[in-house]
Amino acid sequence: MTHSGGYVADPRFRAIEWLPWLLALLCFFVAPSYLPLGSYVLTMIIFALSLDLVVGYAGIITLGHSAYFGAGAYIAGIFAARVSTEPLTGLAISTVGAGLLGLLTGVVILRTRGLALLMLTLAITSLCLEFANKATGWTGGADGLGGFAIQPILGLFKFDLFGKTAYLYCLVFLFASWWLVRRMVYSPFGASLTGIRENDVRMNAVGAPVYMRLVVSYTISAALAGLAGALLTQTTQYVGLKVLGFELSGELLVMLILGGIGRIYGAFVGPLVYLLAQDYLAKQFPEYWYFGIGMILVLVVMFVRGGILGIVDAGIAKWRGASA
Amino acid sequence: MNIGKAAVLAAAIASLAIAVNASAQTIKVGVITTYSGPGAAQGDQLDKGFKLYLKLNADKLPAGVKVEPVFRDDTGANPDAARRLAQELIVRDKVQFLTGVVWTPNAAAIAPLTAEAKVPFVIANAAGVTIPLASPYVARVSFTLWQASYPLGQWAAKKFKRAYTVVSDFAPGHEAEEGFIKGFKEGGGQIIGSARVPMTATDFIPYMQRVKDAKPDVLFAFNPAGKQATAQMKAYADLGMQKTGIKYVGPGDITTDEELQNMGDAALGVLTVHHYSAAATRPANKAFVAAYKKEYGEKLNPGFMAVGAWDAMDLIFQLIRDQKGKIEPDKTMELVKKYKTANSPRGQIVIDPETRDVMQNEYLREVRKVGGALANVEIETVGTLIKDPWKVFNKKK
Amino acid sequence: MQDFLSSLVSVAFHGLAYGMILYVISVGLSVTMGLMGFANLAHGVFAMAGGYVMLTAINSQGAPFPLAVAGAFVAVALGSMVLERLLYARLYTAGELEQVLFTIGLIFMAVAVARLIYGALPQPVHLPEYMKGQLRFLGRDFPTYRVFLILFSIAIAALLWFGVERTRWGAMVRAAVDNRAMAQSVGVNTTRLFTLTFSLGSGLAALGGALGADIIAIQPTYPFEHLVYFLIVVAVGGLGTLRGPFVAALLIGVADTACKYWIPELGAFFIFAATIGILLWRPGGLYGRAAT
Amino acid sequence: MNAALEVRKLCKSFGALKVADEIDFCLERGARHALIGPNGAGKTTFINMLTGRLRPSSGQMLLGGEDITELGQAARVKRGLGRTFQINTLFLKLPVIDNVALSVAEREGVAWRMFRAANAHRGVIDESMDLLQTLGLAEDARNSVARLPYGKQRLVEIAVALGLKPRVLLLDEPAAGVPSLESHRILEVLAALPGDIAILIIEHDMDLVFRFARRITVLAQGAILAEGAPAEIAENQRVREVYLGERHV
Repeated sequence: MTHSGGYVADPRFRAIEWLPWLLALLCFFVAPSYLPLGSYVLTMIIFALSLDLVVGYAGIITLGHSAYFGAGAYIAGIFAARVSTEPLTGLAISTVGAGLLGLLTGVVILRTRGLALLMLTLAITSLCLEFANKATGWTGGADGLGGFAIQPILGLFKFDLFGKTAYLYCLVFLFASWWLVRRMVYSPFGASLTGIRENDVRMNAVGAPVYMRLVVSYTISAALAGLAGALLTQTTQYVGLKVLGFELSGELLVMLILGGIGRIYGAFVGPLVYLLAQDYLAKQFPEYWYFGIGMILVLVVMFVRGGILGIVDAGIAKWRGASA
Repeated sequence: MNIGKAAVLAAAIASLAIAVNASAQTIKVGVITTYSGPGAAQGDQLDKGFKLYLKLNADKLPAGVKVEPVFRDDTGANPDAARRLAQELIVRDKVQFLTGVVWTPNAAAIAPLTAEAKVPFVIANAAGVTIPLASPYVARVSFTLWQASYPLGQWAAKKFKRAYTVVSDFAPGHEAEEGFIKGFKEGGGQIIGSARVPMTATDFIPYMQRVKDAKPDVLFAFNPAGKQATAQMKAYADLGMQKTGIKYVGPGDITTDEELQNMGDAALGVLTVHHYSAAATRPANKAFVAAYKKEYGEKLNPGFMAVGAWDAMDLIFQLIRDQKGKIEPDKTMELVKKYKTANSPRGQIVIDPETRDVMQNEYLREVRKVGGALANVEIETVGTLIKDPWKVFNKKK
Repeated sequence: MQDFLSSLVSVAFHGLAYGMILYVISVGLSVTMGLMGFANLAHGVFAMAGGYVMLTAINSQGAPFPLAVAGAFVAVALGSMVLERLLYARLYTAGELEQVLFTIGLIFMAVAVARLIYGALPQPVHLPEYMKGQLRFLGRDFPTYRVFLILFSIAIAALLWFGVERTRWGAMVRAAVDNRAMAQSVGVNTTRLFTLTFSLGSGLAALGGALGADIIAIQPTYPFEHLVYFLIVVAVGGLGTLRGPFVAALLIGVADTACKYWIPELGAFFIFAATIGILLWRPGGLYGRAAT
Repeated sequence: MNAALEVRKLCKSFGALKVADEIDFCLERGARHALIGPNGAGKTTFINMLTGRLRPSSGQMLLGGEDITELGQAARVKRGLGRTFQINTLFLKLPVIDNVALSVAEREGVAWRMFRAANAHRGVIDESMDLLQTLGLAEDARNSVARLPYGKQRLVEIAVALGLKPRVLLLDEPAAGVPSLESHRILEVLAALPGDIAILIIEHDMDLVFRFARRITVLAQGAILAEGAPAEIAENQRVREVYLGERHV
């Protein structure tokens, strides 16, 4: 159940992998008043999936993935404000744009490793933030960019106040992203990323173009992050500077580790648990919810390495061991 | 066992029924403010203002009607989160009013939503000039930066020749700068330099050194109330700019009543124009300040944000009373345009029926020592029931 | 020309003051990251704690300024020693990701606790009279407090240099940074060394936070807001050296100040661009051992 | 032209330290060639230059007659140059078969494929399995490398290199760290390697060297001290002085 890919891993779908989709649809009918939060969770899951690809599989530790999320979000916003409010075109352009930014920056920074790489990613997203802050003519600066109304999808489905359309819109694109990521994880390409994470010296020695492969995976991941960002813009019809802050990258990394990295579904469980906990705690204790979240993080690190799915796996293994 | 279960179930159903019954007369008010992140200090002011009003005025509603506030944390200038919270408040909590909001971008992101959902939105702080134009369901009881800066510019031009402006780099900062410059230039003054400081800045010394070296007669400053205002004031003092004869002026945000004591004697003599001072001697204000101190401690002064929250809640209560607890959005907005009170802690305020923005008096104040503590002492009323000048100028065009 | 020269002097002066504060806060982080390989993002928590301890001592206990500063150092150093033994020590062998997650968790908790105790407002700083006002030399006024800051920080840097280069403890630290297994095999008690070094690093951060409270306001979100700058100092300077963060902090302090003075519209652009440039040029930092 | 790998006047210095001093060297096709020398003689540096991990200060390297001096690591591997490491450099957490399959996939040029499942690449998997079979690792195929004893891990190291179907194979101390009881197993494997691969082995275990190699080159202080058949080397007085004398009593 770890979905680590590779040549002996069976890529066929297990029954349980349909569960998230069933739950997501169930949510749509059972908890209609939670759909705005739901759309946000779905968006963050896409973002977390993109991060899992680079952090969990390729082993690139980054605190700057918000650069691409933010790029997608702002491209979608600027496109809607200046060119057209047609959603699918905007989404496509944002995804490609963020991917290009990923390619450009990846080419520059992926030659480094460790702390230097971490700081470079951080500096890049901070630089993007400064840029968006200063280019007020295009981005609205600290005031954010809004005042556009996204057209109905395909001219048919209007974005409604209750967030039904937005929710399904996000769900469809999450499904597509998940399908893509899952395929990649189980492919030879995915296996080679795992190889690079485990031992890049060896990958070089078997003739793998390690750097190029990292750049490609980084680009794909950036494009996915851009997609998530664009979805956020279109469903909230507003973009603010926070989408580019490194705090968002940090938060996302926290969500991903909380769920479990390098296992696809960690990117599902992490954001869901984190955002629900935040939603609940922020309402019960608006001033102090940070404490609860912090506590959860510390406990997870202290007692359950491998995140929530790590616990689940350990539990299952124990249970099987006991019954066998 | 079974009987026990049944009893529990029955009790549960009964309590549910009571809850449903009670909610029939409960009007939910969604309050969006900032409890965490760098802007928590500002959000705290709003929170205290709302809670104080609710506590003291619960009996001023029609019989059987209750107001239930639903507080939400937008974590700072975070428009997409704010918008989502507003959306949730509307669809999940079914609030009939929205209020609060410290930050202009957040209010700007929420406003279009209120037009779609027809939920009246009373802005308690966010001051960006254009927000009320974004939706017919927005009203504002706080202020705009033009309201203070433009008259300040006119007034300053009578005393000083050369001015330098240093403002925070976001919409309210730009508006304050434009308002002051327009007023100052119309009065014949000259602007010798302007700087915009990022909102994340903590150290103002480099910017202020530059001002000092340029030797203006007067320095116009604006920061979002809070630590930046203090930091800039400190830089002014550390560099000894008082001695070199550079006068420090700005809208009231730079010497807010809650922050003032942190600024120290550096603030003495600073001139500001604003609609509210905790030191004002109107009876309504004296009562308000006394209640505030009783609730939150003797050391704590209410600032203009607490007053904004207080007045926002007062407007909402008035609207509830006028409709006897049955809220209809369109009628509500008609009633909003008729709102006026003389009992605000800041004196009389009126909602401008044209723009749904507040009209209020602006006072020139000087920071002086009153009974050992610093205070914004009102020395002159520079304008009575001023409309937002920006909207006046931009209508003429 | 006269004007330009004098503005050059003030930029250098203010940049120096800001840089020195950054140095005192960050040097501990550089050493712990170099020595223990621990990605301690929560370093700013100790700086904030130092600030709070000092301000509480002054504002509510009426302690004299020097005593309050010393108290901040001691209290935080002791506190961090407990934290290191109870929590950090258990994660030395964990992966970087776990360390990041753990320290972010610590930041969250510290932010909430600070807010609970002190509220959201930045704490007022009341300096003693003799620290206020301006000193006049070279025909210009300089704020007294900043003059003191610079001198004091330089003294600390010198003391640290002496400690690391000339004492037994320093020799052990250098040995352990170079090769931990080797140091252990020649009888260095690395556990105790780590604890002491960690608490010294945290104590220094507290000192920086306390002394710098007038420049970098003490409020609950402090550990988040300034983390990037601490990390930049460490990464640009290079891990596990004393000279690296010193030069990096000065560079950042002066460059940042110059940027604000002459081209304020650039904002923080320059700092980040410079960081990217330096790290691409020398991934190990200015004085880090060459990365392979 | 019968050389699989040829090196001309190869030099490398780190500062003032010369670790390779005008090395001229030739590896015949199908050679069984050993490179020996005392610690610090520059053997591993030499290998690292051959594989492209280190750039030489000057000199020239030819692989099958083609100049590879300016080529990167990956390009040399593509042209048939494989290596093993002195210290295991494997994917410890991955199954044994994935270690080999990753290398086979690179050679087959399928490693860029993103959509077809790795599991569906039967050719890659079968070939990896065959390799493991030959090396007697078949039953460990699905275990992670970390769980194997060190001796077997050394074999995996060789299997990974063989997955590249190299024309030239550089073995950096294949028996290093292996208990002497198990080193015969390594020798068996080496002896059974296809005859058309040119093999250069660096080894300290003289027993293994003399049983395996048909030709020996002795390196000392970055320069070639002697070269010849095992018997000649064993007789060479200078070699005995600087090297064999100390060890091979």
